[in-house]
Amino acid sequence: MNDLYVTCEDIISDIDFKTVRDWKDRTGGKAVGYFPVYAPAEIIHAAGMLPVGLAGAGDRLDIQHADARFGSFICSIVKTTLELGMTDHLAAFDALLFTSICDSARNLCYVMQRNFPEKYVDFLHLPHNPSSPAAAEFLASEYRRLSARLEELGGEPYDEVAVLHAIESFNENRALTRSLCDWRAERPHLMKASELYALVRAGNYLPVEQHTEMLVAAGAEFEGRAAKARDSIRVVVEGAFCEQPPIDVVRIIEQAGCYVVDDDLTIGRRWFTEDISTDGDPMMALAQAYLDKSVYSSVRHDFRKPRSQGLVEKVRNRKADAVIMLVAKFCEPAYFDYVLFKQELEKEGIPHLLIEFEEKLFTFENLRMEVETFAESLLFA
Amino acid sequence: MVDWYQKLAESAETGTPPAASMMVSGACVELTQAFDVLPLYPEVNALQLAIRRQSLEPILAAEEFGYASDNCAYVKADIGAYFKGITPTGSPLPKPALVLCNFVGCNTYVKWFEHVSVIMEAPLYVLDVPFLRAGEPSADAIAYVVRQLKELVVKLEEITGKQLDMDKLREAVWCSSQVEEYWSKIKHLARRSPSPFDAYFDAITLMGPLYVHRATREGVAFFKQALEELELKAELDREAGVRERFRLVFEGPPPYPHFRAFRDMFAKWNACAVASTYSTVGGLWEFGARHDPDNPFESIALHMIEHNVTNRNMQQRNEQIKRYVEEWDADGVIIHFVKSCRLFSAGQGDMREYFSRTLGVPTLYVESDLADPRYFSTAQLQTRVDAYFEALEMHKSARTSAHVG
Amino acid sequence: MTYVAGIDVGTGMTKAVVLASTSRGGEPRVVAKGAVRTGAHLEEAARKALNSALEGAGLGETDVTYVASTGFGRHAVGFRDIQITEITSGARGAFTLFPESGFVLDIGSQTTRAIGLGESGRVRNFKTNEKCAAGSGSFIIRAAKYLEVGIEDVGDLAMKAQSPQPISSVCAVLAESEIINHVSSGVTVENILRGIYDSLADRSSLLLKRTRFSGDLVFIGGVARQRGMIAALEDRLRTRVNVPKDSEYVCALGAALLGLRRLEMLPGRVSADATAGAHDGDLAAAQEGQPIRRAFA
Amino acid sequence: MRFAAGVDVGSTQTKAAIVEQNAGPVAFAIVDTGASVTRAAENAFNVACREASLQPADVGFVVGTGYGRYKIAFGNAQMTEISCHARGAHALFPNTRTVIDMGGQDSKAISVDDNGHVLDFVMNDKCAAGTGRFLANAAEVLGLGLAEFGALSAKATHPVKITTVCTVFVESDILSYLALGKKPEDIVRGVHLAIAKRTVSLARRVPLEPSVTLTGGVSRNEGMVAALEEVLGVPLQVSPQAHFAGALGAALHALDRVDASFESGVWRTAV
Ligand SMILES: Nc1ncnc2c1ncn2[C@@H]1O[C@H](COP(=O)(O)OP(=O)(O)O)[C@@H](O)[C@H]1O
Ligand SMILES: Nc1ncnc2c1ncn2[C@@H]1O[C@H](COP(=O)(O)OP(=O)(O)O)[C@@H](O)[C@H]1O
Ligand code: SF4
Ligand code: SF4
Ligand code: SF4
Repeated sequence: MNDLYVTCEDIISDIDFKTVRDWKDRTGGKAVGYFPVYAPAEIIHAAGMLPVGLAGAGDRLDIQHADARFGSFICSIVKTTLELGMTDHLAAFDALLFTSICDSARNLCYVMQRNFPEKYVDFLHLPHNPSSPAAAEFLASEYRRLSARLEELGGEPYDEVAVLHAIESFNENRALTRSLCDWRAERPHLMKASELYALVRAGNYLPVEQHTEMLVAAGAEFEGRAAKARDSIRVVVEGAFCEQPPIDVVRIIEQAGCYVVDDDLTIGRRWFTEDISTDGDPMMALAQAYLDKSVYSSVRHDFRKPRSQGLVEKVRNRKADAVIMLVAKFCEPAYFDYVLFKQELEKEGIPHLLIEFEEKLFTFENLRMEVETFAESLLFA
Repeated sequence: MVDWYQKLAESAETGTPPAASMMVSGACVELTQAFDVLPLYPEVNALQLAIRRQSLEPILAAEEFGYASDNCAYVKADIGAYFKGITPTGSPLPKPALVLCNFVGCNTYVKWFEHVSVIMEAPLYVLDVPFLRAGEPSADAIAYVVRQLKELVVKLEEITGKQLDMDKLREAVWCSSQVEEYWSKIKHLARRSPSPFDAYFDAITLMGPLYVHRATREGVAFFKQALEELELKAELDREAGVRERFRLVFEGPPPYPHFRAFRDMFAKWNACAVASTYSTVGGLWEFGARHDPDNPFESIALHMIEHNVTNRNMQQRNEQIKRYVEEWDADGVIIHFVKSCRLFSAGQGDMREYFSRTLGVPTLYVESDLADPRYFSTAQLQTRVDAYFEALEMHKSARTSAHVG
Repeated sequence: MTYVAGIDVGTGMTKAVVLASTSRGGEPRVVAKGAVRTGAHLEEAARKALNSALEGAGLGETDVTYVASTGFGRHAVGFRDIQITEITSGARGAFTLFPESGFVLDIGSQTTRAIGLGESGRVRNFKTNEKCAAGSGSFIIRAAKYLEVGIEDVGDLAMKAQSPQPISSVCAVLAESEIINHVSSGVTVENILRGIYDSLADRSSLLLKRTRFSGDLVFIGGVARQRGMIAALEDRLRTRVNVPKDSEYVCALGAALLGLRRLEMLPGRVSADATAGAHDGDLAAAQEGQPIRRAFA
Repeated sequence: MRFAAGVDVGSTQTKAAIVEQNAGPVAFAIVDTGASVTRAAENAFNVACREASLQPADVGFVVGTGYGRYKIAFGNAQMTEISCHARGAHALFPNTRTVIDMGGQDSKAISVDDNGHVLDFVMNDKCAAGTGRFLANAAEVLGLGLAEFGALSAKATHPVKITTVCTVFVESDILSYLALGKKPEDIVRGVHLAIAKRTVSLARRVPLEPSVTLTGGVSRNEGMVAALEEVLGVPLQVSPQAHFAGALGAALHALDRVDASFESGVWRTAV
């Protein structure tokens, strides 16, 4: 696993996208980057292209240009992603895809469009009103539009069978990911949260089949591990669904005496709670799955069930003691959800801690102190 | 506006007529009007609190409740005021019978209305409007919105116990189309020099009635009169030889808690806003779009998708400003970055780049906030504004002398 | 007698408190306190602070059975037995001194923290200022410097203010020119200082409110030495502000108390009552120490 | 009258310049701003007059600039430091297209045309992070004078990474690095690089075209000049009078006014 883990960490911290360039060289195909939470990767895959989840640049890139375009009070991932573009790190991508997660991300889409006219840059409107019977039809029409644009870009023509195959491949990948997460929640002392995080996130940059193989290998390796459980509190980490914290933040949370038994890091790779149907019109199946089988998320609007209830269920199911709200600085969807989460957690008597991070953080003293204090407050109780 | 607050107070006391919370931008007020449901605009409340310098207390109350200092201050002002029992005029506001989130572009709307519905325990309906990507909305997008509008009709029928009266709806849509015509003419008056009308600082006094009374006969009469008065003023100004030194286009909402101070910084230089994007939040009509009484549902849908600035993308906003600069003959662009509002402000630096560098239009970029009084620094803003005009002045005189020479 | 030390390695000062506990049980007693400037070498500062405390009591480092470190440099103290964050230790220290208060405000050189207490001094929730040092102790130090007032005197001077002059800038650095402006327009030093305290009190009360503040509070950290700040807080919060004597030692005290508790849970580490009697009377008395509440009142 | 003056009342230091028609600058003066802005302005102006062997009454027009410009009792007009730095930098180096001004509590970047007229400008936000004051503070923590501090930077071999540009927090950053045994020169260089990156990122908001001229007090810090050049990737023009650029620009603007055009409308009179 160590090797595998190092490989994963290399992949996720590589802002030159070597895996993507290698894949393009090997296959002659095109690459589509999507801004980070969720995109219908199946459709991109079926068009013979490589879907890649973009997640900013962490602390590996000094921001020299993007601050001037986005200014203060805007989250870091928006700026580092633009900076990647302006420093030619996104040259491998033929298309960039954004979705309706938040206003900053949406505006980034059009700033990208203006600055990189040679790329196909598009915005998918994922419905905010899943209770309307019209939503699925509309979303399927969005997906068909995307598919047609990819074809224009030189992708394989739309083929129902290819999309169904893609759905199967991603279903398999997601099912494995889900089971690894479940396994770890039972035995957090055998698999570090940082390991699982790197392993899952690596899928953002690899062809799905290759990543699936990786997950299989990792699963076998974990099964063979043995170690003594530590006296730690079990926490759910919530709020870093888009901009990703430096991996050291995840490590520090664990070092400070917390087992992270569930989280929403790279949530897009675990977006569906069950397999997407492979019957009938695949575009409709994808749309229906988005509306009815998605995880709750601060950037998916579904008023049929409060998200705060989803969080409480997660805490209960994972037998967690507490919640750490790990929120990217200036991430407005997370800030807003914190308000309702907080009320609900307090009502349910679940302790929580709010901490903010930036992807480019590289000293962690304050953060460490806050998490340690939090763990102490539960341990010394 | 006063009688609107009065009606709201009545509704708060008697429960009739029922009120529905809505967002200003892309509001389907024609539909609520057809049911005699009162529109209740949390944004207008937040704005009123801010301009009356009453926003800080509710903002702090909301922060105590858990909102971040970087959340949209409109939301905090509105929700904090509810906690504190503060209303802009002091008279009570009704509990909404329906929290109608007409989502147009701003994701904060969705969170805001969700919170309003949870905190006030009022039913929520989210009317999802696809963002305007291409120049025109797709047939799928229009169909999606129309179907939701019809779902909304059912909700309104339940709330009011009335059936939809198509004639009443057509009447409301007709009124809107008239108001839009007058409003558009007012906007076009600013193309004259000197402009009789400041499309930023003065516009806000007309924007309230535009949201509240658009779909009514009173609204039509009000805007007709406003147009006449401004036409008269234009004549008088011209005869009096009123001096107008600079013509500007404003982008972004104003800093309401310091509205006077900000306005004075420009007034001192005899500068006039001849156009602004903010005044198109309620609707973008100066380029010809109107509601259509013959197609009430489709035209309401089109208004929501296409004809308001918040549902249009950055590139389209750039084009809108560019047209203002050219057709309204402006000397420069002022970009007011508002920390609360990422819908407007995220990426405004790139917009600045587009205007100043790509198009060579003198552009000033300043930062503050639309409701939180803590982010306004008079001295620093004054320096920036003065420096901008000093530069503009030199340009103009250099240009004139070049012409003379 | 068993000696336990708590050492608080702060960004400005390093403080040590030594507690004595007898195997007979009962309340531990405060034997000594000591402080040094932190400077660049954190471990050395910790050692010096400890020794300066021990000296007065005629004890040596080897007499100390257990060391709990806290403060921003807590991980740098190589000879510690346990490290505890300054929030946990500040809460414990404050709770021990004022068990009736539910809240703690700690203002140090660069940080301001509000802590809500749970049962038995446990941290229920807390808020800290992040990223921006606006409104902490060094703000006052700077202001005192431009106004040419000694840091020991600023607090009392502010009490004389007649019409406090508010400071709008939150930044310690930018406030400087504002202060200079006030001076040049003839505002008295007292009024400026009180204005500074008022604005600091505003910021602190914001943090406190985020911990759902109600009732009264314990104010600790170096800034709690300044009477002007206490008055400004009482004014703003309309409540009693409890301030222990030697307020900057409270985190060190809390760490020592928590250290003692850990130690009691470790079998075999508590030494027998051996050292007493080996010294003369005065020292023995010193080594017996004072009850905690008396040492901090 | 042949003489005009500019007085730049900065947060730290007040600078004055006197220029003569058809001859250029004849005197400069600098005094600490201290507690009274008004007095500092008078002092600087009087020192400059003495330097030029003039009586204050010989000076036909005085333009005040800098953050204390409205407090100058004897000034005839005020202009912003942006217009003045642009003009001053252009006078020092006529080929200037971009001016970076780094003063005590703010930094700005100005794009100018070939007459020294402002085309575009940006200033840093409401925070002293990364300004001259930040440097002065860092120097103090290390126990160095400003001149030494700037010079030491050149000796660095492994510059440290400074995480904060907050003027107050940098103290603990520096202390932790000293605790880790880092060499002062590497820390100093780290400080300079951190500010340089911040400044360049600000400056990129205007068209950053060569030639770039650095003005303001920080231009006297050679470590900062080197760090800026490294991050920018282009050489900077730094005049020995760079600290006076604002005052010089103000004086030149004043001179225009002595000349002629009271009615040109370009000028605002005292408010
Ligand atoms: N003798 C004193 N009188 C008044 N204030 C003091 C005194 N000593 C320190 N302070 C204040 O306390 C602050 C340091 O507080 P402290 O709690 O020791 O901070 P830290 O733990 O971060 O080093 C100083 O910045 C200063 O404002
Ligand atoms: N001799 C010097 N060597 C290095 N830096 C200096 C020197 N003199 C001044 N400075 C720097 O210049 C800054 C003041 O710049 P200045 O342009 O005068 O600012 P202001 O106009 O705000 O007073 C100081 O904070 C300091 O960092
Ligand atoms: S981190 Fe939050 S604010 Fe930033 S792009 Fe992602 S969802 Fe939007
Ligand atoms: S973010 Fe902007 S558009 Fe959205 S609610 Fe706030 S002020 Fe209005
Ligand atoms: S405002 Fe002042 S104290 Fe705060 S970060 Fe900026 S420089 Fe530091």
